[in-house]
Amino acid sequence: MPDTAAENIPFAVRTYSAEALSEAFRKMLLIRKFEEGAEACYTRGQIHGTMHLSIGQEASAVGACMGLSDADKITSTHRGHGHCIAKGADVARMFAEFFGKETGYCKGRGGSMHIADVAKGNLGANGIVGGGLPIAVGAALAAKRLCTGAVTMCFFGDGANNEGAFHEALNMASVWALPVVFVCENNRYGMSNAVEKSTAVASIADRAPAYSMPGTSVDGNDFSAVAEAVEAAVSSARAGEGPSLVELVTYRWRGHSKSDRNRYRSKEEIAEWMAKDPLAGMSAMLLEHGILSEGDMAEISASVEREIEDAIEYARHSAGPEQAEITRYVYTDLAS
Amino acid sequence: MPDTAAENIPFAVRTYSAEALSEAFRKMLLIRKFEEGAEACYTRGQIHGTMHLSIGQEASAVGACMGLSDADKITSTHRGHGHCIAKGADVARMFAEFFGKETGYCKGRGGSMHIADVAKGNLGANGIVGGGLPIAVGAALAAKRLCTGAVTMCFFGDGANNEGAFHEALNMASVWALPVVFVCENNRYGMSNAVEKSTAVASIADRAPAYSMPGTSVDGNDFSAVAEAVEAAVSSARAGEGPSLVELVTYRWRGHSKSDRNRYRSKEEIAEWMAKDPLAGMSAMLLEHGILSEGDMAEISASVEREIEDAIEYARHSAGPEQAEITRYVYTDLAS
Amino acid sequence: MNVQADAVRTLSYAEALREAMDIALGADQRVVLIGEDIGIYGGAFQVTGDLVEKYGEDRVMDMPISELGGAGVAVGAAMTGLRPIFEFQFSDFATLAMEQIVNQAAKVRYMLGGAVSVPLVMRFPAGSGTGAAAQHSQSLEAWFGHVPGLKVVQPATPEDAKGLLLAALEDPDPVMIFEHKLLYKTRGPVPEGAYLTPIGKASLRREGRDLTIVATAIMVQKALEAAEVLAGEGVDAEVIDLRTIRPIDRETVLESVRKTGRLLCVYEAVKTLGIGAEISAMVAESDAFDFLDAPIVRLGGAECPIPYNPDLERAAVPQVADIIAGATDLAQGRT
Amino acid sequence: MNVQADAVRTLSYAEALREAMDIALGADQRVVLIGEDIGIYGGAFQVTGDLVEKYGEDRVMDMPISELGGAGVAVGAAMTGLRPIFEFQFSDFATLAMEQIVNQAAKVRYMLGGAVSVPLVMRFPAGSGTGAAAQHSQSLEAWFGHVPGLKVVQPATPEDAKGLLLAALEDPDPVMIFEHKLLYKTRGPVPEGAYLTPIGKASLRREGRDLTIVATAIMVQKALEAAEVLAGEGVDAEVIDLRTIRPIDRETVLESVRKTGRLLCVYEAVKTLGIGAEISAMVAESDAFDFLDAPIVRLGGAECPIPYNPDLERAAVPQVADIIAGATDLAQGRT
Ligand SMILES: Cc1ncc(C[n+]2csc(CCOP(=O)(O)OP(=O)(O)O)c2C)c(N)n1
Ligand SMILES: Cc1ncc(C[n+]2csc(CCOP(=O)(O)OP(=O)(O)O)c2C)c(N)n1
Ligand SMILES: [Mg+2]
Ligand SMILES: [Mg+2]
Repeated sequence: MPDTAAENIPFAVRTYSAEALSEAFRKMLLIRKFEEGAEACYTRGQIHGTMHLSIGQEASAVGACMGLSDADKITSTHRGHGHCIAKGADVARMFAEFFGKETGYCKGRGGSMHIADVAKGNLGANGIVGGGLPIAVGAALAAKRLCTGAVTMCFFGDGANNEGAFHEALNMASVWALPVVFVCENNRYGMSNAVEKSTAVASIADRAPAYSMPGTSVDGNDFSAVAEAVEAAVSSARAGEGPSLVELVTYRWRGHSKSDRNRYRSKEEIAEWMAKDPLAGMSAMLLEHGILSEGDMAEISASVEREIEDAIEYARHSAGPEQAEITRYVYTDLAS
Repeated sequence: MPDTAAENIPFAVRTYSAEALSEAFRKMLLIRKFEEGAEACYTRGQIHGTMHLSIGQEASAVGACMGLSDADKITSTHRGHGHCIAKGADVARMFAEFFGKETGYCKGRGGSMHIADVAKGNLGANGIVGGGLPIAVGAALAAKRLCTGAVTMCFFGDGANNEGAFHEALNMASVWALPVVFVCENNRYGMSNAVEKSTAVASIADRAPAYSMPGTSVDGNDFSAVAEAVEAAVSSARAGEGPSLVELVTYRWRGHSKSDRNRYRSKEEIAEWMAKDPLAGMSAMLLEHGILSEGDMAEISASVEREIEDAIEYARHSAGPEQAEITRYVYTDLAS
Repeated sequence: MNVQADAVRTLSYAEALREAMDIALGADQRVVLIGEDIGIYGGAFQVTGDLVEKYGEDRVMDMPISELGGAGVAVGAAMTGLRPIFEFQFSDFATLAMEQIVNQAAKVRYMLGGAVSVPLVMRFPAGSGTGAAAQHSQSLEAWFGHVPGLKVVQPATPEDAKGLLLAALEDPDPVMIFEHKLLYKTRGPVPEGAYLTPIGKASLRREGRDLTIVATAIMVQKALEAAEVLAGEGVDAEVIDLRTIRPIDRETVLESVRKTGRLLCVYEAVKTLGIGAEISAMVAESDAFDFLDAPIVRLGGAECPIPYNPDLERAAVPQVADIIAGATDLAQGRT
Repeated sequence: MNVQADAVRTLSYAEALREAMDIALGADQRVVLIGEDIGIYGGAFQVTGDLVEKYGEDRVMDMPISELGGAGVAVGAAMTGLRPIFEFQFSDFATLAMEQIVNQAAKVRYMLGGAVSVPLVMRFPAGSGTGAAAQHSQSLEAWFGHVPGLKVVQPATPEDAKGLLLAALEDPDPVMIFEHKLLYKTRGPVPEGAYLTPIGKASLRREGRDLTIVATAIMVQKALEAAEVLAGEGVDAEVIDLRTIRPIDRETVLESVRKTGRLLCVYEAVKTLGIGAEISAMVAESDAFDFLDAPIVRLGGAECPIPYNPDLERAAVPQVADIIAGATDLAQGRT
């Protein structure tokens, strides 16, 4: 459709190459299939502990990371599988971590809540709600002092925005004009607590003026809207103009964790949000603008499924840590 | 001047009886003389430890408490002598506390940083910046649940507004619509750190929208302006309309504590603010509106000076605690 | 409150805690529960369960994720007339509220010369074993044992969970209850109605002549299991459930050590500076020192964060086999 | 960094710390100081002094009053290439930052299987004696001794203050330095230039035959004073300056106890669960147990918050006379 006015073409289509868009689609699908695979392994008892799935939030993770390179950092959350994949992680090493194996990203010591990929700039998920907020500011401070040009993106949830750490982190980032982007994934609930009951403000982005930083709120299920809003914040951070707060309104399809009975929300509400599936939106956009065909997508989908299967196999067949090494990595081994 | 239009008469003169205004003047003067007395005792080595004087902030303490009764609570700060006196404390027991005596408000265990007067509703100064913020919210919660009708007023400084406790406290007070008034005494510095360097917002009151509560900023050295702004907040809290944030812009004449060399601000700045003496403003208003004569004021001043002298004598001659009682009051004595 | 116990039935540890809160909410309008997801969700470990349905959201309050502020709210409410029971979703999150717990709740009574008190109950799901890794599995109770002004209990049975919670509510000072997560589903006899398990009193769970095992929380169950095996091997272990970390029941421990001459302390927390250090030091500086026939042995957690991998996680804290081995060595040690 | 010491002169403890930071700031662009009022004010205890004039506000950063956030910033910066030295204005305010210190700084290396490290130095003015009352006078170091992943030192002399700070900066893991406020103005010889005092090594400050005193921080000076008096009374005390709380120098302590057969632990923190508990337990479970001729005695702080009244404040922590009395009793105790 070469005649369409530019303003009718979504930001993402206007901005990114077909390769980049195809890769973004693949990553979104990879996250979805990864989470489904993890859920299945968990249900089969192959993974222990707990697990916070991000199904329904794929556009937010992938869209937000579009403007980042491996040199840029992210801090992630307990619901961090999507961020990790969006930042370029290898799903085989992720599964290996969930299986508690030595080949995992954390050598089996961290599990889902601490999944990280430092080489790609992911400083780690965090078991503490809000724990990553000041750490992100610190990474941005280091980037500024060391003149690396890197930007740090800090993911956090609507629940985390009521932690004191949120306030302190945003305030410091602003007074020091640091290159950090605060990305709030507002999925309407902190565990069972609805935003309306926990948060004294209609939109999390409305808290940005309290830190004299730009605040925007967009549909977190719309890949292009996410990318547009976050790219702007990343550019401004990179240009030395300081931090921004971007709210991505989205929804988690699954319960908070594996023990959630979903008593705090209705089936209708869940169904309503499932109808706004970010993957469906992404596919439709790519089809409409001729970036990918149905056939391309089927091919990607098949390859993603194979990747997940192989990853699970890799994880299953990897070795676990030696018990004798239980205290290894507590301190840096000064001898080595 | 019976012909003056009502709008030209200050709120305080319109609202309070002559007795109440005279008492307010007396309290402001009492605070000033108390602080000067405490400073002198400290310099003479009669008081040990440290001490944070509120000279220059008398209008803010007394004006803010105008709408409170003994049933209402306050939480105070390290710079809390003024709040304590404004809430009705006996300066003799305050001095006794500073002298570490058994007759002191804290039986000599707390000193200046923990001065309290629970009978009058002062739940205590606090050595932890921001420590009183959530405690005030808790007192407001108790008042609401127990239907006492009491309001809690939470004093805190501009420095404290960057603590996470500020954020958490204001958010909870708002979502639970509690009867609490947050009074920020913005004296331009948190110790040596200027508001402009520490706080990512021009006026602390601008943070109120982040908690969907009213925020106002007034001249904290103008007794009437303080009383007007805070009375409104108190009424709204008492009417069940939830919390407010009131910023009182003021200045401390003395250093942060006794060890301050004032290197972070200029002599000119200090002189400028001393010219805005809240006591002078109060006197002028009372004279202008015929509430008190020069003679009345001289009399009050003489009686205040006597009160301070007597208080210091009382403190000096009181007995200190027994060493054997060092662990008394750690736990409630269940035997007694 | 009726302090007489009636009939006996079996409840889980979580149910026993809930029953205590139910009794308290029913008996005293000043009692409120405050915590994250304790309402409709029923608590992360289903301890509050359906109490919100019975008492409403004003008495069973879901709070924002604001541990420091929430704890402070509980402190302020306790100072001014309420009787809050504050639930930390995991004891690890106490790290966010140390200011209010340690500087305010523990000290305000003292700092104000007795003019106020803080009748606050705090509940802490604690310990490892759920695969939740380093930030959700800590045993931090020893920190609070070091803080005058606090009382700290670690119930090991459903009966004590209920009785200590009710005792904490009767106490005028702040009481912290550390509840081991793996105990929540364990069952045991629990008297009906209200009764108080005394704070500051240890419980002699098993008499024995050869050595004294002082254990806390879930280690009590493990020590009792170990003691059965040891009995078969000719080692007669006395097992003391410490129950209270602060104040410690000195006399019960010393009396046992005077009798057996050998002491093994078992606890899940990191060994260094865990409660076993205090028990050991308390005995070593007492007259019971003269009765010691062998070094005092501590079995505590490994010197590492709790690892995610399940085998490592198990290896990070004492297990029944470790207690058996430790006790056997100790019993055979020099006299 | 040149690890050779040059000439020797006298500096105060605060000056020695400042000199260490000056050397570090000069030698390594990655070093930054972060804290409250450490710039133009020079620090609440004048430790940073005029360093901001020499290195500018980008290297010596005043931060908002945000201890949790500030500590987290330091953690994040340390993870990504800076070498921050973070000053808590009073060690009591660590209560606001326990989350970042304990859940993040201490554990992230382990949780990530060694993929990152946190070369972070934290400084804590600690202890009582300044009349600042309960919330500004605590000795909380034992808490951190209980946390794997942290290293904790307590320099007792100007020389060690400088050497341990420089060693902390060379260390790839988080190191906490507890500085007793009453030591800041004490003077002593301090070598010029850069040198490292090893973390994890105690220092034998005085040799003696009759009993071993293990002391920390300011108690080292008090113990040495007491030892002089004791010598006049015929009691020959050995004095060990523990210097590091985590990891403890086990061998130096055990060796001394094997020699003297008597142990007195002296520390300012609240007695229960203070470092003396660990020292005592460590000895009581070691082979040195067999060399003990008397119970192990601990002299720690009173079981109360630090009171404001100066007489009570003094009575709340061990004084020289208490050490003399304790040592005399111990030396005379049964053999
Ligand atoms: C400090 C802290 N408090 C509580 C928890 C328990 N918890 C884990 S996730 C969560 C909800 C977080 O909500 P939000 O930030 O909105 O993230 P979401 O789960 O919705 O992605 C809670 C309460 C925690 N891990 N850390
Ligand atoms: C949590 C905490 N951090 C730091 C301090 C040290 N301190 C005491 S008062 C103060 C400044 C407080 O500033 P502000 O809130 O503006 O009150 P002001 O002193 O100006 O009245 C600081 C940094 C403290 N007491 N508590
Ligand atoms: Mg959420
Ligand atoms: Mg101020």
